[in-house]
Amino acid sequence: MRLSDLLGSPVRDSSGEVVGQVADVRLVQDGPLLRQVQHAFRVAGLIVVARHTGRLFGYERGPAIKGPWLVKVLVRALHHNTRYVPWEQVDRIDGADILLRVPKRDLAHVSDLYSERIS
Amino acid sequence: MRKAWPAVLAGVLVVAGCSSPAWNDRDYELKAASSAEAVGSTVEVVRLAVGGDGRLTRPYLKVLLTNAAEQVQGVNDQFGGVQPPTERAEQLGEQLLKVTEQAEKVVSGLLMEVRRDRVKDPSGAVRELAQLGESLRRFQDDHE
Amino acid sequence: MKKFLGITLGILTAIGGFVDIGDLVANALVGSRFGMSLAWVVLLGVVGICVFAEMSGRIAAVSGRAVFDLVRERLGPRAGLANLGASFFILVMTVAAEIGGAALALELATGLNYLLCVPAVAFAAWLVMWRVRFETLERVFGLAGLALVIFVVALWQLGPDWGQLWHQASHPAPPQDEGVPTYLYYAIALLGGAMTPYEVFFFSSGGVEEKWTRRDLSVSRANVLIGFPLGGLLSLAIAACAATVLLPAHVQVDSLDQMVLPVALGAGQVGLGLVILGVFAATFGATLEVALSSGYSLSQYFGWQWGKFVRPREAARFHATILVVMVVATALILTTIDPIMVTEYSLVFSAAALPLTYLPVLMIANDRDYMQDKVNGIFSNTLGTIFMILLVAVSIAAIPLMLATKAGQ
Amino acid sequence: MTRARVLHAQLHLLDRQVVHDRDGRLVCKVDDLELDFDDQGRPYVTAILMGPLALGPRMGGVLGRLMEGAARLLGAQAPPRIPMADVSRVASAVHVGGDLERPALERWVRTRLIEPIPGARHEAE
Repeated sequence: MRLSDLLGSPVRDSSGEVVGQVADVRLVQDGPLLRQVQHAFRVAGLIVVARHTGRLFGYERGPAIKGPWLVKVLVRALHHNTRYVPWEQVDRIDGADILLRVPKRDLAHVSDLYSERIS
Repeated sequence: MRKAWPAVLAGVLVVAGCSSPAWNDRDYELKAASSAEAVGSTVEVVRLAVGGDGRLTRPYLKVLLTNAAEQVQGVNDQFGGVQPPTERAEQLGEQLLKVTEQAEKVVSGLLMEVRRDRVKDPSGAVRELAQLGESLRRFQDDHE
Repeated sequence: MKKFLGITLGILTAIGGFVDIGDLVANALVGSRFGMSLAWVVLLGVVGICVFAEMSGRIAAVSGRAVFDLVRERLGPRAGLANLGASFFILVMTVAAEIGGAALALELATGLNYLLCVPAVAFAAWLVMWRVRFETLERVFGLAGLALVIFVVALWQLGPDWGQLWHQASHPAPPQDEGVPTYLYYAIALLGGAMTPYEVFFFSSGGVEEKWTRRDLSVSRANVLIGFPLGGLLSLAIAACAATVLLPAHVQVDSLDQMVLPVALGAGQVGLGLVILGVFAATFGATLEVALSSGYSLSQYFGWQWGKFVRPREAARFHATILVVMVVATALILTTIDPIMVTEYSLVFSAAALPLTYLPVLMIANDRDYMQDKVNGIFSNTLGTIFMILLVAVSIAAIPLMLATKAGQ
Repeated sequence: MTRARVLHAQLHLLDRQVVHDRDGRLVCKVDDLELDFDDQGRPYVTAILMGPLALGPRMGGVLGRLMEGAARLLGAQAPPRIPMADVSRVASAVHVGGDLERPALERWVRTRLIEPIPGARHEAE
């Protein structure tokens, strides 16, 4: 499988309702050991946008990109209901679709990723 | 050597929408005015250059006059090729072509002189060009 | 002296942007039709290009990444390819025009038909890009282009009515016999010329070629703050010369020979010689800048090894790109299409593509992953945002205005 | 133990420049990433993929297919890959070690076009 197979795939919740599509994939370096020197980057979760168009340009990551103010506000307004789906909530990949094991209302907002870290 | 230039200029003017057939008197008149403007601009350049003759190098003057002669000729060919829609327009066209063809003759005459040696009578040429420029401008103002 | 030589990259870049063949004639044309009433656009352009060139130079110094790396990285492969396609097309057309311009300068000096000079000019330019070190190239042609300062001298000698020039400059509106759309069309052409994307392609890649690091941030800034205002000054001097000599005579400049006429009248044969040298150096330098930029942008999009800091065989695809571009451009100009027309159209098309280049620069200049502590401050961000809004407006208006005014007729 | 590093694949990896550690040579872009599943069924990144066979499908449309088709016509079967084990650092560029074969196009252009021109092997003067 390739990463591009995940990006842009439609995401449906447990009731089959469309949540959006995959905009980015969060990787954490705690996967299997590669050649006994370093851990692999494992897929930790999916960042799912409701809207079909546009990229996030990194503005979903709270502290790393702050400005310019207007661009940030525009991108965030365009993607205000962007969600984060931990891999544990993914049920299976069915063809091009990604099916979740939870209902839409249980999904976390992407901004929770960073507010969590600060606390 | 430079035969391609008028053709290129003509092509450019076609693109710019100058050579489409004239639909009515007013359209023809506007075409005449813009032709007068183009020739007038070139005539004035030549006047300035010939007036400053002593300060210019010969190769430069030659290039300038060559381009000017081709430009005026190009506009004349172009405008001469437009069919006047009425008799009144035809008269107007002839009136303009008389001046622009005179301009073409003067400029190519100056070019011949520079090719051979230098402009023989700069102040006379400047006077003549100034007159041509003046009448072209008046034509343009009257018909725009 | 060494410090002075360090800013030749900025000077060469600015020459390619403000006084390459299209702009030389466009500035004179604008001066002869509108006087100095469009001077504000040049000033605006200087500020705009300074803001974005400073960002791209800073990014290159801190991260080692040039502008087209950023375009692909932030816009992704599709929008990046759209930008690459548009930019590359414009670059090839511009290379053709610049080769033609350098040949026209030789024609003015010798009286030899310019088409005869085209192959020699193109071959010489290719040889320089193939063999000459980047620093040498940028110094020789950056400094030689400064001969265009003769326009400032000539303006002085022409003894213009300064009060009237100032009056025109301080009343930004079209003269009576010109319409507002035409005025705006030329405003966009001038702004597009001042902020052509290949300036930041070349400037940031040049920074990488010179192996800038964090320690060179002040060098980068000096390049920007001296080079571009100098380019703007030359461009204003050209317009002022035309406004002084040609505007009162109702001349509408449309060729190189007409454009240098005020200098010849103001500063005599020496002036004429210098201005022809300056035009040649500027257009030849612009040929190098634009042709190298075509290699930079294609290589950076696909991730190929690029640059003159390695042997040509180590960057084979980069050098092959330049070679092909030079061959195609030479063939194009030998078809006798008018080089000046070509750049005037491509200026407007490049105005339409401006935001696609400058938006990624603005975003990455704010990205701490790239810039660490050197991210944009409030000043750069405010100016950058204002220009972004302006550029979006310009890119929407550019092509409709071109069609409506029949390219400024 | 320090916290494991977190990256966003699209933002931090895809379309970044790949640079060789040893000599600073520019290798390619990260055109795509190859994934595999670990024993708990979770995907992880195994390699960087490069070249038209990796970029083409991402591009999609006529251009993407054209890109792929051209590469296959020239005899490519799978995109060249760089194992993630060779990746030493991810920053504004992705730094890799190990021995890399040069891409086919670069080799072809070099031997057929560039090397025959005098001066191809020398530093600029």
